[in-house]
Order: sequence, then C-alpha cells, then structure tokens
Amino acid sequence: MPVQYYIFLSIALFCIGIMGVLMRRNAIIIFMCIELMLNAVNLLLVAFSKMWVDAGRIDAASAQLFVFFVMVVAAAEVSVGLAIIVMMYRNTHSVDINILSRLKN
Amino acid sequence: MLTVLLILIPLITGLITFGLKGPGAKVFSLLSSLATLAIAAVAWTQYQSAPDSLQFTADWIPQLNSQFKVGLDGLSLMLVLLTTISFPLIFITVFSRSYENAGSFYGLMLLSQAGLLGVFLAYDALLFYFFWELALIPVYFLCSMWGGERAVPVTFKFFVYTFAGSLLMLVGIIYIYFQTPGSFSWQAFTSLSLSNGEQSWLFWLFFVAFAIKMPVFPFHTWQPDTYEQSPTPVTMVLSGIMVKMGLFGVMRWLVPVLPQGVYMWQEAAIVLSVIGIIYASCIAIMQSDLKKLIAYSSIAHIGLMSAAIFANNEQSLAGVQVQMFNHGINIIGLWIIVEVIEQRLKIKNMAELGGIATYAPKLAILLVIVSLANIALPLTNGFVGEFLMFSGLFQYNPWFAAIAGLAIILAAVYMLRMLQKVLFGEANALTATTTDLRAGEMLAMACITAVIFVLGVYPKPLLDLASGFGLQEAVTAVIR
Amino acid sequence: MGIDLIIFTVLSAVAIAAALGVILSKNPVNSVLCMITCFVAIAGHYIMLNAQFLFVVHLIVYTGAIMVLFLFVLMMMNLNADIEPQKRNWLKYAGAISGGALLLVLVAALRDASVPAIQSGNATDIGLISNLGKTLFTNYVVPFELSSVLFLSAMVGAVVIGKK
Amino acid sequence: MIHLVWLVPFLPLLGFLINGLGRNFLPKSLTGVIGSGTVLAAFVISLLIFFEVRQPGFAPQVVSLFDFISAGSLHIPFAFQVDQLSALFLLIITGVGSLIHIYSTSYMHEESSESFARYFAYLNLFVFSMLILVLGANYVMMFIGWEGVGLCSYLLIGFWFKNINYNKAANKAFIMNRIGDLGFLLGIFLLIQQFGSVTFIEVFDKVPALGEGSGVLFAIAMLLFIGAMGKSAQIPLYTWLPDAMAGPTPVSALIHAATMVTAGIYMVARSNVIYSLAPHIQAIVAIVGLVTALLAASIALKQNDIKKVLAYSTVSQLGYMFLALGVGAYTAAVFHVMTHAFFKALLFLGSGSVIHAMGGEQDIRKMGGLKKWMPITNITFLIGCLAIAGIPGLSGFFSKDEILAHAWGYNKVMYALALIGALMTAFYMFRLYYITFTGKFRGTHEQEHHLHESPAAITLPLIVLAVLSVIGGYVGLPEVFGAPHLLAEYLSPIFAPSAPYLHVHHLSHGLEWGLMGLSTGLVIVMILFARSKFINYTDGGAENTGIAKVLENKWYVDELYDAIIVKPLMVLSRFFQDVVEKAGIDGLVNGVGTGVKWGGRQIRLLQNGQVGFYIFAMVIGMIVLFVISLFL
Amino acid sequence: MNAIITTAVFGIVLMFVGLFVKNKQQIKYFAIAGTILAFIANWYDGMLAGGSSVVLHGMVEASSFSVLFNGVAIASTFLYFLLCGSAFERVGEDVADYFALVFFILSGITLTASYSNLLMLFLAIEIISIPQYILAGADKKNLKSNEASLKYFLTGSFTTGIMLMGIALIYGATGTFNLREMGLGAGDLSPLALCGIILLAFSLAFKVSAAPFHFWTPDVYDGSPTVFTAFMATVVKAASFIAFMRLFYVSFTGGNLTHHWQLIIALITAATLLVGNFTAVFQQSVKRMLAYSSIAQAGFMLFAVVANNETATQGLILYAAAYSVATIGVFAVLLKLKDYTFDGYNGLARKEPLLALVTTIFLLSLAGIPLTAGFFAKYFVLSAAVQAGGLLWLVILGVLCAAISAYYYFRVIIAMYFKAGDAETLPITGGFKAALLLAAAVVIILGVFPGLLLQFL
Repeated sequence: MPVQYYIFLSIALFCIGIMGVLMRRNAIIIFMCIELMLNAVNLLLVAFSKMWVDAGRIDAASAQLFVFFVMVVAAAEVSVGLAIIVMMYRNTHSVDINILSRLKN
Repeated sequence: MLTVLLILIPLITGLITFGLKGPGAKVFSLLSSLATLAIAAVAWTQYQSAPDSLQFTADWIPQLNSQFKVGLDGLSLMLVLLTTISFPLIFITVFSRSYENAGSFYGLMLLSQAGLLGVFLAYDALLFYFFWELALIPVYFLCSMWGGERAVPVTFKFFVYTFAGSLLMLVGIIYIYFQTPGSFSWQAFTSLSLSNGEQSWLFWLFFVAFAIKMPVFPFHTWQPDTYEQSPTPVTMVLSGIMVKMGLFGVMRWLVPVLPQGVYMWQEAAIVLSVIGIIYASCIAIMQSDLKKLIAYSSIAHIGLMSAAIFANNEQSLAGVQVQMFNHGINIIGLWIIVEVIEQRLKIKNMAELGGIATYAPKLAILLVIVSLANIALPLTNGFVGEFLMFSGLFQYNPWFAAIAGLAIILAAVYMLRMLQKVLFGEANALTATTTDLRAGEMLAMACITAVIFVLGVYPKPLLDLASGFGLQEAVTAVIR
Repeated sequence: MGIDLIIFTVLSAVAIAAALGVILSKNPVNSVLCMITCFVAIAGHYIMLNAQFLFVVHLIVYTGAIMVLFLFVLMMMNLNADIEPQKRNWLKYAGAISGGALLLVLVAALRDASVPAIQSGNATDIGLISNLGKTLFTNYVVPFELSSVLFLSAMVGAVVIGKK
Repeated sequence: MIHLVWLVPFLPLLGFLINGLGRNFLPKSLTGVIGSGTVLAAFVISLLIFFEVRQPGFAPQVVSLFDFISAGSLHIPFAFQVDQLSALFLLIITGVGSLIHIYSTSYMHEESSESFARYFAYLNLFVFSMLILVLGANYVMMFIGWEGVGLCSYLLIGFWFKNINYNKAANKAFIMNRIGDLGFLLGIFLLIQQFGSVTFIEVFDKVPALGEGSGVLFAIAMLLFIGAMGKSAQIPLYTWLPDAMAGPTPVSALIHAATMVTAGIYMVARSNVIYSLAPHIQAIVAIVGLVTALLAASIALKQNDIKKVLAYSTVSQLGYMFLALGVGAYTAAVFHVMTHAFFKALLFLGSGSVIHAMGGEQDIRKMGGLKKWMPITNITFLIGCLAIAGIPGLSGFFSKDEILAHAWGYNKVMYALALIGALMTAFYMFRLYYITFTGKFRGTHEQEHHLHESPAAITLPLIVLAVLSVIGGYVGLPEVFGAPHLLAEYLSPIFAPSAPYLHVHHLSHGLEWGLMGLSTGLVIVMILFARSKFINYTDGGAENTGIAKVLENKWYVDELYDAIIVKPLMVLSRFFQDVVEKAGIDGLVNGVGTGVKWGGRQIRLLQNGQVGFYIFAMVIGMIVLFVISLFL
Repeated sequence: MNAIITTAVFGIVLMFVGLFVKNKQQIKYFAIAGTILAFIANWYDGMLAGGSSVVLHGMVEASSFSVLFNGVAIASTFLYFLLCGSAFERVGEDVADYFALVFFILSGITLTASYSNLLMLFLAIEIISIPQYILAGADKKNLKSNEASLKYFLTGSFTTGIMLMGIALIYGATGTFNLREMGLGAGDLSPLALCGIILLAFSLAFKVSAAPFHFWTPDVYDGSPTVFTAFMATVVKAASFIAFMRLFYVSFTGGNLTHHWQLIIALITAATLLVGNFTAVFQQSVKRMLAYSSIAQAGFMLFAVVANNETATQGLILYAAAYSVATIGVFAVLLKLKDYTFDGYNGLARKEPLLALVTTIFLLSLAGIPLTAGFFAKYFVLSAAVQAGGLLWLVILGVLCAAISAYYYFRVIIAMYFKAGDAETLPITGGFKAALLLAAAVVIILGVFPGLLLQFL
C-alpha cells in the first residue's frame, strides 16, 4: 500500500485542525484542534517508521519514540494550556479568544 | 607614533574634559588643542625630512584582518593642519563665553576633533568608516544640546541623512573587502582592479555618502538649517572642517579605488556640482539671514571643489587641496564675525542690521577682508585655489568652467550685498550699540587675517603639500 | 482490493468525519466526543502500522487522560451550551478557505513524492515495548531525562498559574 | 636700477600699511606726507628706470621675485617685466598719482584724521595695485593688479560709507568689473590650455605659430577684450563709470580718468601680437570703441552734473583709444592714454576745485561766472577743454588726430563717425566751460559769499597738469611735421612683433594736412557755436523733450539692464529658494520621513489585537510563501 | 552537558530556596550564584571539548560554538539577574518559582546551540516555550498579562504543530532525525524534504518573531510583566536564532540545497525589516517600541540565517551578545521608570545623568553606531550577506532600515537630553548603577575589539 495514502490522510487531518483553529473562537476547541494537528503528525510519523522498517532501516524505532515524546510534550502543553485558559476564564468569565484584545497596534 | 598621538590626545583629553567644570574645561581643552597643534607642526617637519616615519600600523580585529593603520601624505597633512589650527582658533573665539555644563561641551568638541583627525589619517577602510561616524556623533549632541530653538529636529535630520549615506558607503566597503585578499588596507583596495560594471554601481554607493557630507546638490538640504541652528563654534567645525571629510573621502577612497567608476561618472558628478554652484549662489543672493547666506555660499564653494576633484587633472586637484585649507580658514573667520554680531545684537537678519562700520571699525575691516578672501580676490588665500580649480575645470571642459565661473560674479553680488547691508549705511538704534571685537576674538581674527595674506601672496607651502598627494598617480589612474 | 486497504479506508473515513465533527459541531461537548472518536480511529491505524505500544499509550494518554481533562474543564466552566457568538462569519469562511488552500498546496507538493511503499504483510516487532524500551534508555536517554525538566516546568507553571 | 623695480610698487604698499594701521594715531600732516611721499619716491625711481629703458636697444627685463603658483606642469612666477611700455605707464601712474596725492592733502582736509588716513591708505593701495598691473610679467600678475585696482575703486567709490547710494554705486562698479574679469580669467585659462604658460614673453613667442586668424586666437582675444570692456568702461559694461563719480573728486581724477580705466588699453596694447593676428576681433574692438565714443559723447551733451559730463567724456575718450587699438594704431592709443591722463586729470581736478569752492555743489546750472573768483582754476580748466577738444598745438590735438588719421586709413565711415564724436566732444566741453565759468552766478548767496580760489596744494597740480596738457603732445608729432615721432620710436620694440600682420595705409601728406584742417576748422566752429549758446546761460528750467530727454536719461541704458538682467536674476533666485529648494528637494527629503511614518501607521492596523486574526495571517503567509517557493 | 545539568538542577534548587528563604530580595543572590556556577560549568565543558566537538548518542554535541554561545547566554542571564532580579517580586509572590522557570528556560537555551537531533531541537524549543507561557501570564490578576499569555500559548502551540509536521516530513524523506546523517544536500531534493524544510523555517521564524509570523510579539512583550519581557526579548530570542541558524547551517546545506530555501528566508527577512522598523516609528510606549525594535533586530539577525556561512555564525554570536546586553540594559532602566511612554524619559539626563548616559550607549548600540558592539554585530551579518552573494538588494534594504531605526532609538535620547520634564524614577541603588556601567563597558569594549569575543570561536 503506497505511503502516500497515509501522507494525504494525515495532511487532511492536519489541515482540518488548522481550519478548526481558524474557524472557532472558543479557546478550548481551538486547543483541541491543535491537539488534532499533533495527532496527524503522530500518525504520519508512525507511517513513516513502518515505511522505513519495510525499507530495511534498523533504527526506525526512533520515529515511534519521537511520537512518544510528542505525546509527552502534548501532555505538558495541555496542563499548562488548560491552566491558562482557566485563569483567563476566572478573570473574564469567557473563553472567547476575541474577548481579550486590549493589546493592539 | 606621532600620527597616533594626533588622535589620542584629543580623544583622551576629551574624555577627561567631561569631568571638568566651566573655566577649567575651557582652559584645558584650549591647551589640549594647542598640544595637538604642536604635534601636527612636528609632523609637518617630519614629513619634509622623513615622510615614511609617519606611518603606523597595529593589529585591530584579527578576525577581519583589519588593522589600526594610520599615515600621513600631503593631502591628509594639509587637512590635519587645518583641523589642528582651527580648533584653537575656535576655542579662543568663544573663550569669553560660558556654556552651560561646559565640560560636556568642550569634551564633545575634542571628541569630534579626534574623529576628524582619525578620518584624515586612516589608511584602513574599516577604520576610516569608524572615525567617519565617530566624528558625527559628538556633533549631533553638540548641535542638539546647545543649538537654537529648532535645533533638535534639524540636527536629527542632518544625522539620519548622513548616517544613511555612510551606511551605503559601508556596504560598498564590505563588497570591495570581499574582492580583496581579505584586507581593508588602502593599498589592498587601490591595487584591486574591479570590473567596470562593479565600479559603476560601487561608485554611487561611495559618492552618495560623500556627496551628502560635502554637501553637493541635491543632497544639501540638511546644511543651511543645520548651520543656522547649531551653536556657532560647532558651525565652524561643520563648515570649516567636516565638509572637507566628503572631499577628502573622494580623493582618498573614491578616485584611487574606483578609477573606472570615476571615469564613467565624472561628467555626471561635475554637472551636479556645477548646477549646485549656480543654484546655491542664486539662493544666497536672496537670503536675508546672515548665517543662511554664508551656508549657501559655502555650498557654492564646495560645489566648485567637488567639480574640480572630478575634473581630475593636476591643476584642479592641487587647487582643491589648497582650497580645502583656505576655505576652512576663511569660513571660520566669517563665522567668528557672525558670532560676534549675533552675540552683541541678538539678530542675524540683515534687514535689521547696518551701519556697524561706524561703531565697530575693526570688525568691519576684518569682515571686509574675510569676505574678499571668500570671493577669491587675488593676493588673498582664496585666489590661488579657485584659480587652479577653475583652470583645471577649464581644461576638462571650457563650458563647465564658463558656467561655474558665473559664480565669481554672483559671489561678488551676494557678499558685497551682505557687507553693504551689515556694515554700511546709517546705523539704526540697535546697531549703534555695537561694541568692537574683544581681545580673544581679535587674536583669532588676527591669526586668520595673517594666514589669508601670507598664503595669498606665498601659497608655495600649501602647493608643496598638495603635490605630496601624488597628483600624477591620481590623474593617470583615471585616464587608464 | 485487499483487506488492509478496506480497513484503512474505513478508519480514515471515520477519522476525517470525526475531525470535521470536532470543528463543526456547535456544542463543545460534542466536539470532545468527536475528538475521542477520531483518536480511536487513529489508534486503529497504529495497530495496522505495528505500533502496538503507541496504540496503548495513545489510548491511555489522549483518549484517557487528555480528552477527559478537556471534558472536565468544559464541565467545570459548564460550557456545554454554545457560547460562541455567531457574528463575523467571514472569518469562519476565510479560515475554511485558507485551510483548504493549504491542504491543496501540500497535496500538490507531495503528490509525486517518490518514497518506498508499506508492505502490509510483514509484521515487524519494533513497535513492541521491549524494543522501544531498549532504544529509549540507551540512545534516547538524554531526551528522556530532559523531558523531566519539561514536565517539571509544566508542573510548576500549572501550579503558579492555577492556584488562586 | 632695474633690479630695484620692486621698490616702485613696494613703496606705495608701505604707505598703505603705515597709514592703514596707524590711522587712529597718525596726525593728518604726517599721513599726507607719507601718502604723497611714497608715491613721489616711486615716481623718482620710475624716472630713473625710464631713463635706463629709453636707451636704444634696451631689451625687456624680467625681475622674478618668487614662485607664486606651481601645480604640475604649470608655473607662474611672481615676476615683474620692465620694458618700454611698462616704464611709460609707470611714469604716468606715479607722476599723475603723486600730483593727485598732493592735491588730495588739501582737498580731503575736512575729513577726520582717521578717515583722512583711510583715504590715503586706499589711494596708496590703488597705486600699488596699478603698478602691479602694469609691471606684471605674466597675465596672472596683471590679473592680480587688475582685481586690485577694482577693489580700490570699490573702496574709494564707497569711501563715504554712510551714504548707502555711494555703496550701491561701489557695488555696481565692482560687479560690472567682475563680469569683465570672468572673461579675462577664461582668457587666461585658454592661454594655459594652449601654451601651458601665461608669461608674456613665452606666450608671444608661441602665438605666431598658431597662424593668423586661428579660432583659438579669436577666442583668446575676445575673452581678454571682454575683460578690457569691463575695466575700461566700454559698451556694454560702461554704466558703472558715471556712477563711480560718487567717490571723492581726486579719486575720479586718478582712477576713473587717468589710470585705472586705461588698464584695458594697456592690456590690449600689451597683447598686441594676439590682436594683430585676430583681425576680426580687432574690427570688433574698433567698432565697440567707436560706438562707445559716440554714445557717451551724445549723453555728455545733456548732463548737468559737472563730474558726470567729465565721466561720460572719459568713456568717450576711452572709446577713441579702443578705436585706435582696433585699427592697429597701438602707438596712437598709448599716446592718447598719456595725453588723456594729463588733460582729463586736469579737468577733474579743476572741477574738484570748483566743487570745493561751491561747497560740494556739482550741478553746473547752479554755477556760472566763476572765472572772476577763481582765475587759476579757470585758466587751467580752459586749457584742459582746449586740449580735449583738439585745438592744434595742444596735446589732445596730436593724439586724437593720429587716431583719426589711422581711422581714415582703416575705414572712411569710421573716420566720419569718429570726427562727429570729436565735434560733440568739443561742444559739450565748452558747454560745460561756459556754463560754469562765464555768465552770472546762479548759486545761493552764502555759496557766492565764500567763493574763493583754492589753496596752492590744489592749484599747483592744476598748473603742472595744464603745462603737461599743452606740451604733452610734442612727444608724438605727426611725420608731416617732419619732426620725429619720439613716442613711436620709443615704443617700437613693443609693437614690432605685430608689425608684419598690420596693413597700415600711409596717407599722402596732402590728405593728412586736409584732414587736420577739416577737423580743426569744424572744432573751432563747434566751440564758437557753444560759446554763442551758453556764454550767458540762464537756467530756463525748461523740461527737455524728445531726443534731448533720452540723452538726459542716458538712453535709458540703466533701466534696460535692470529690466533684462537684475530683475530676472532676482526672480530666478526667488524661484530657486521658494519652489525648488523648499517645495522640491527638501520636500522630497522630508517626504521620505513622512512616508515612513504613514507606512507605520498603516502596518500597525494589522496588529488588531485578535489572536484569531494573527493565526489567520500566519496561515496566509505560509500559503503565499509555499506557493512562491514551490511553484515559482 | 554540565551547563545543561547545572542550570536544570538550579531550577529545582531555587524552587526549594523559595520554601526556606523568606526575604524575597535575597533569592536573587542564589540565582546569581547559579548563573556563575553554570558559567564555570560551561567553561569546563569548553575545556573538555578543547576545540573538538563531543557528541552524545547523536543527541547533543558540545563544540566551541555551543560553548561560546552558552557562555554568552549565561553571562547575559547573569547580567539580567543583576539588573532586573530585584524587580521579580513586583510581579507576584512566587518569586522563587519565577527564578526556577528562568533557569529551566536557560537549560533549554543551552541546548539550542548544541542539539544535533531534531528531537532535541523540538524538546529545546518546548522547554524554552512552555515556561514562557507561564511567565507571560505570571501577573494573574492583570488582564493584559492574561491576554499575553493566552496569545503566546495559542500561537506557540499552533506553531509546534507546524514544526512537528516539518520534522515528520523530513524524517519521511531521510529516515533519520540526526542532523549530521540527513545528507539532504546529496542528490536531488525530495518534495517531502523541501516541504519539511519550509515548514521548519516557518515555525522557527515564528519563534524568532519574523514577519509574517511576528504578530504575537508586540502584544506578548507588551502585555507580559516587563521584567520577563526583558528576558524573553533578549536571551530567549537569541537562543531561538542560534537554533534556527544551527539547523540550516548544519543540515540544510550542501549541493544547491541553499537556493531552495534562501529566497523565502530572504523575503521573510525583508518583510521583517520593513514591518519592524516602520511600525516601531509609530509607537508611543517605549516598552512597545522595544517590542517592535526586537522584530527589527530579528530582521538583521535573519541576515545570518540567509547568508548561511562562517561569517554569519560569528556575526550571530556577536549579535546575540551585543543585542542581549544592550536590550537588557535598556529594559533595566525602563523598569526603574514610572511612566513607560516616551514622555516618561523627559529630562532624565538632568535627574539621573548616569542612567541617561548608559541608556544612550545601549540605544546607540542597538542603532548600530560605531564604537558600540551593535555596529560590529550589524557589520558581520551584513558582510556575511554580501559574501553570500546575490543578496545585495537585501543588504541595501537593510542599511536603509538601519537608518530608519535610528529614528525611534533617538527619540528616547532626545527625550532624555533635549526635552524638559522630570522623569519619575524608583529609588536607584549604587550597585545597580555599577552593574549598568559594567554592561555599558561591555558594549563599548566589544564595540572597539570584537575580537575579544570571537577569538573563542
């Protein structure tokens, strides 16, 4: 099965994530879409690792470990990100990203 | 070593002066400038006996193979003498005056002197650029802090203008540097043979920088306002010495390094200069402000000098060098008088002046003398330079010389008009109160007058220096 | 058309549909649920690509932890109702269009990428926890240790920001 | 003696320095002594030099003091050249000069001692410059003196600097001279370009190589002549001279009649080779001279200011000299310079004496019948008038007649016009004389009350000059008299080089006698006509009309120049200043700054504070850059 | 390696210091000590490496370059603590944690010069970013701070996605994450790799706030507590640049690979220069002006990335040092002022001549006037671009923008010296002045003898 399929699939997911980021104004949803982008990347990495394994590379595990680290970072980001969103919600009672636009020009 | 001292003395003393208070700073800076003058005199004698002993080289930035390389030839020695003579004169003139936080004032003055001397002495392109800016910064602060009411914006315009120009030059320097075997030294630059195409556009990078500094039409608009707004001592530095930086740059760095470029564009450069001469003279006729009148007349003179440089033959080049010196002396003399008038009467609008000659004969006579030197009357120092420059320009193209020659007439028109409006006629209530020159001013003017006549009758010393610049090489380089 | 291709197609369809659901559904809670579905589909892909360990971690970390966390936050703020104002729609469309444009560009760029294919047949064991563990604690020990710094800072940060 | 020639200019310079620096504490008497003494001493030395030079077979000697300018291949020494021509001019300058100095000691006596000293300083400086001019061994030296005399005339015209009009006149004089000087300078440059030298001897040696009628020579000759026009007040640059009468009268006598204005003639005579080789330019010189002579004379007919009349007569006489040069009669020109120096100085000094007596009054309509108060002045003035009118036996007759004769030889029409000019001269001079000295006094009573003959210091120079005006002509008797033309012989070495190129038509004796008789007769008729018209002149106060009005207003030339030169220049400079400078260039420069500010204000609007938009912008940027890098 | 460990450990240490040391002012001394130790450790690294480069599992390699940059970064941080350390407690009560986070960032920064694996790059960037999100929002009650934090976080994590996609594509093309083993230069370039490179360029361009990915910068720098802005805008930005440069210089070169990405980087550079300089001209608040000026400076540092040669690396190190020191100094003075607008500086020269003087020196350095380090920084990057060839249009644009930049820097100088008014300042200690003088001295010395720094390369 050509790896292009996986490339296209993950790019599709990736771009859907971007669309979400652009279209929504709810900070949490936007954040979720970012996670979706990360997962698209993960999928692509796994596909590539499989590809290189079949091509006979030995250290192909590195890609899967990379995915592992991505998850780690994602988790860390989520904790911080949600903390920030909560803080914002405390102060503004809203998660609409456009509420906060004092800083401009 | 002497050459290094020439830079170090004003630099160090300048930094010290910042710490001093009013009178102390005054005296100290005067002494320092005199010391520099003495060194310059020694250097002159050395130049006649053993010119090679004046070169000095030390490592500076090994990574760039850029060296602290200074030296003296006829041209730089001439300008060094001009600088070192001018500063004591300036200090003497303003000796009776007291500036607020004089320490900084005199400190900055000395720093700018160091920068100027560095520019004239540098034989390393990067070093040259370095001093080029170093000379500019103190002047910026001097003008803004002690200048007239519009000084801050005007000076800032001047600063940005020249800064932009010099940055273009920096690009040019960098480009050439990468063509050399990794060296900034003047010899490396000149021994290079760049393609015509390169020289053609590199020429403009350098020319614009120098043209702004001189200033040559149409890059001159910063100049009248700056001269008008700056404190007169600074104006003296600006118009007497700093404009020479541009001319010096052309002679030292443009003509020898980019002879083909010069050959390609000399016509254009001369046309600009000649236009500038006539243009500035015409405007000078209209000026009612004393300082602006002198500013525009200075533009006209500089225009002639740059035209002569680009005409590029032995006579014109010799004339330019002589004129660089003499123009500096004369215009400083003019500014001294203007300073006196402005100090006494608090006005520089010629319409309100008049009849001063009756009440301040010394001032009147000296102003007449300096003005006549400024319009290049024979047997004043102004004549020799202009004669040679015009002659050189004539050899290049008679019509340019003829057109530029109209400046001789126009110069007479506006200078005499100025004399008439300021000195002659019946005095009004204000000018009747004019008091004559004080000792310090008198001393400075006496020196200047002496220079005017001595060099006017016997210009040989200057001409010898000028020939020390190696006219032949410069000319042949371009003809090649 | 082989079984693997069929599975791939199905999973992909589900994933994309769910992803679209995430960004289109008005109610945030639905979005989260769609997200979970999407993740599960992706996990399926992991199995197909012999990444067993990642399959597990993915389910646990994402579906289990992260998404629940999201859900929890949503509940806490009781944002289940749609709070997003519907004005300034042009930004929505602009976003959709530009995202689509990016998709087109990338597809066009990667269309003719010459890369080796995937043999669905041979099952490798690199995805197994033992192999990954070996590599992780030999070659990848440095990043592993450093990720601790990352976590630490995240932890500190969460506390600093989070506490009243 | 020759080697001491530097003393000649140096002594006046010394006087200038002493008087100039000591002006505040030197007593008037001492100042006068120094001022006159130095010039007198110079005169003595000049005499000695002259006697040395007039030895037959004397070759020009160059006394080089030091190297003035040397750049590359160009070398210009600071050198004096002593030869027949310069020696002659030395005599004229120092001689007339010292007389006028003496005259001035009394004339300027009312001045404060400070300005008295200033006056003599200037006067000495003038003599110095004039001597440099005639002694210079190359064109640059000549130019030095050239500008120097211009400066002195500027200083002396504006001597009473409190009067702004005098300053305006001074400026006018200086600037008009500068116009000429530019021509002179360009001529020098062309010489340098052609011959690589400006030394007379070298240049004149090389000139013939170019051959007769070469374009370069025309250019050189024309440019030099432009210089001469300025200095010697020829059309179109003559209008400054009448205004220059603002200066003290002795100054007018010395500078604006006897010496400075003849510098142009000196220059052309000096460069006679060049001109002889450029016949077309010579024709132009002749024509310009002639027209100037007629125009000035016609203006002089209707002037009422005693000095103005003399001024225009000077212009007219200078015209004659150029006519002479133009027709190749160099000797005649120099001859006329000399005689004119005598009688015109005499006339000016006489008028000065009159003005002195009239307490500063210059309008002849307010005078009249002065002869009974001031006999000496009257007699000397009359002699002057007769001399200038060209009555046989007086100096003017010989010089002018020589010019006319050559004009005849050159072109009959020119002769006719020149003759008419001569008649006008006779008429206006005697109009002046009769109105001033005969009839009854028309001035105020207190003027009448202290009318008196001037003191000896004034009358003595008058007498000396009167004598000279009478006998001065006998150095150049026409050959029809059979006597030798001393001056011609004396100057022949100077003009020898150009002899081969001149086509001198020798007139038959009969014709020459006829011409002499004709001119003399007509002149006498004119004088009688003037006598009948003005001997009992009463100021009718009738407004002039028609041509008379035009003449009284000097053909409106000043107005013309004002309209075609001064005003346009003012307009142009105003345009430069207000439009080009402010709106154009500076506007552009400031425009850049404004443009940057404006751009900043626009770009900042992108920063609208909404993070959604930021990400959107980022994505757009990504797409664009992707497209550029992948598909372009 | 030791430097990384020391900094990470000190992060933890400071967290505990917070528990035991009650006087919050004293905590900064521990931090300063930490930087000193880290500096020594880094020096030791240098000794170990001894010119050659030590590679660790293909993850980290300590070379003279990395050691030098780490030295610069740590020294700048030291200066930062010295000058701004006392201002931490004005932000909030968790002073110790702030210091700890700064140290964590520092450990990330020490990686940026030494990573040799895309994974390490990713981790380094994240270690740097995540604490910054928090520091930006440290002033919890302040809505501006919240906004800054949120904006930074959303855009930042979005860019993380982009970067990961890039890495993934490159892996797809090469099958490795190791910078040295990719060998992209050899053979013709696969579209995967090209897209990957471009996406990585975008994400790093975001981190260094280059247009059109700069939008977060002004708002974040403006909204964050000033004391943290001072750190983000200087050391962190320099580190991001080092990462950027290192990635492209080490692995995206060879063959004609450079030409594939040079154009877009050049375009990004041009856009950054224009946006930064033009917009900075307009600003009224000095703090925000500095934010835009940091964009403008980024434009100049990008020259190094575009040129991508030896001179460029030297230039970037020099630029990092010059820019960090100068900007930290300016911010330190800004922190002492009550009013952050330009008018807040009016008449500072009369009230506090020393502060005015050093600020002037720093601003001149930022404007790139000779005699200050800024000049040689600009000189090196520009000459690198000239050397690279074909970029003269960019260089000309650059110098013109430099001329523009003089405008807004000099506005401050004009306010301090030539405008009347008395600038409200907080009490200023002698030590602070001494530290400022030290910084100014560094700027001047590097401005006359840049060789002193570069000799270590």
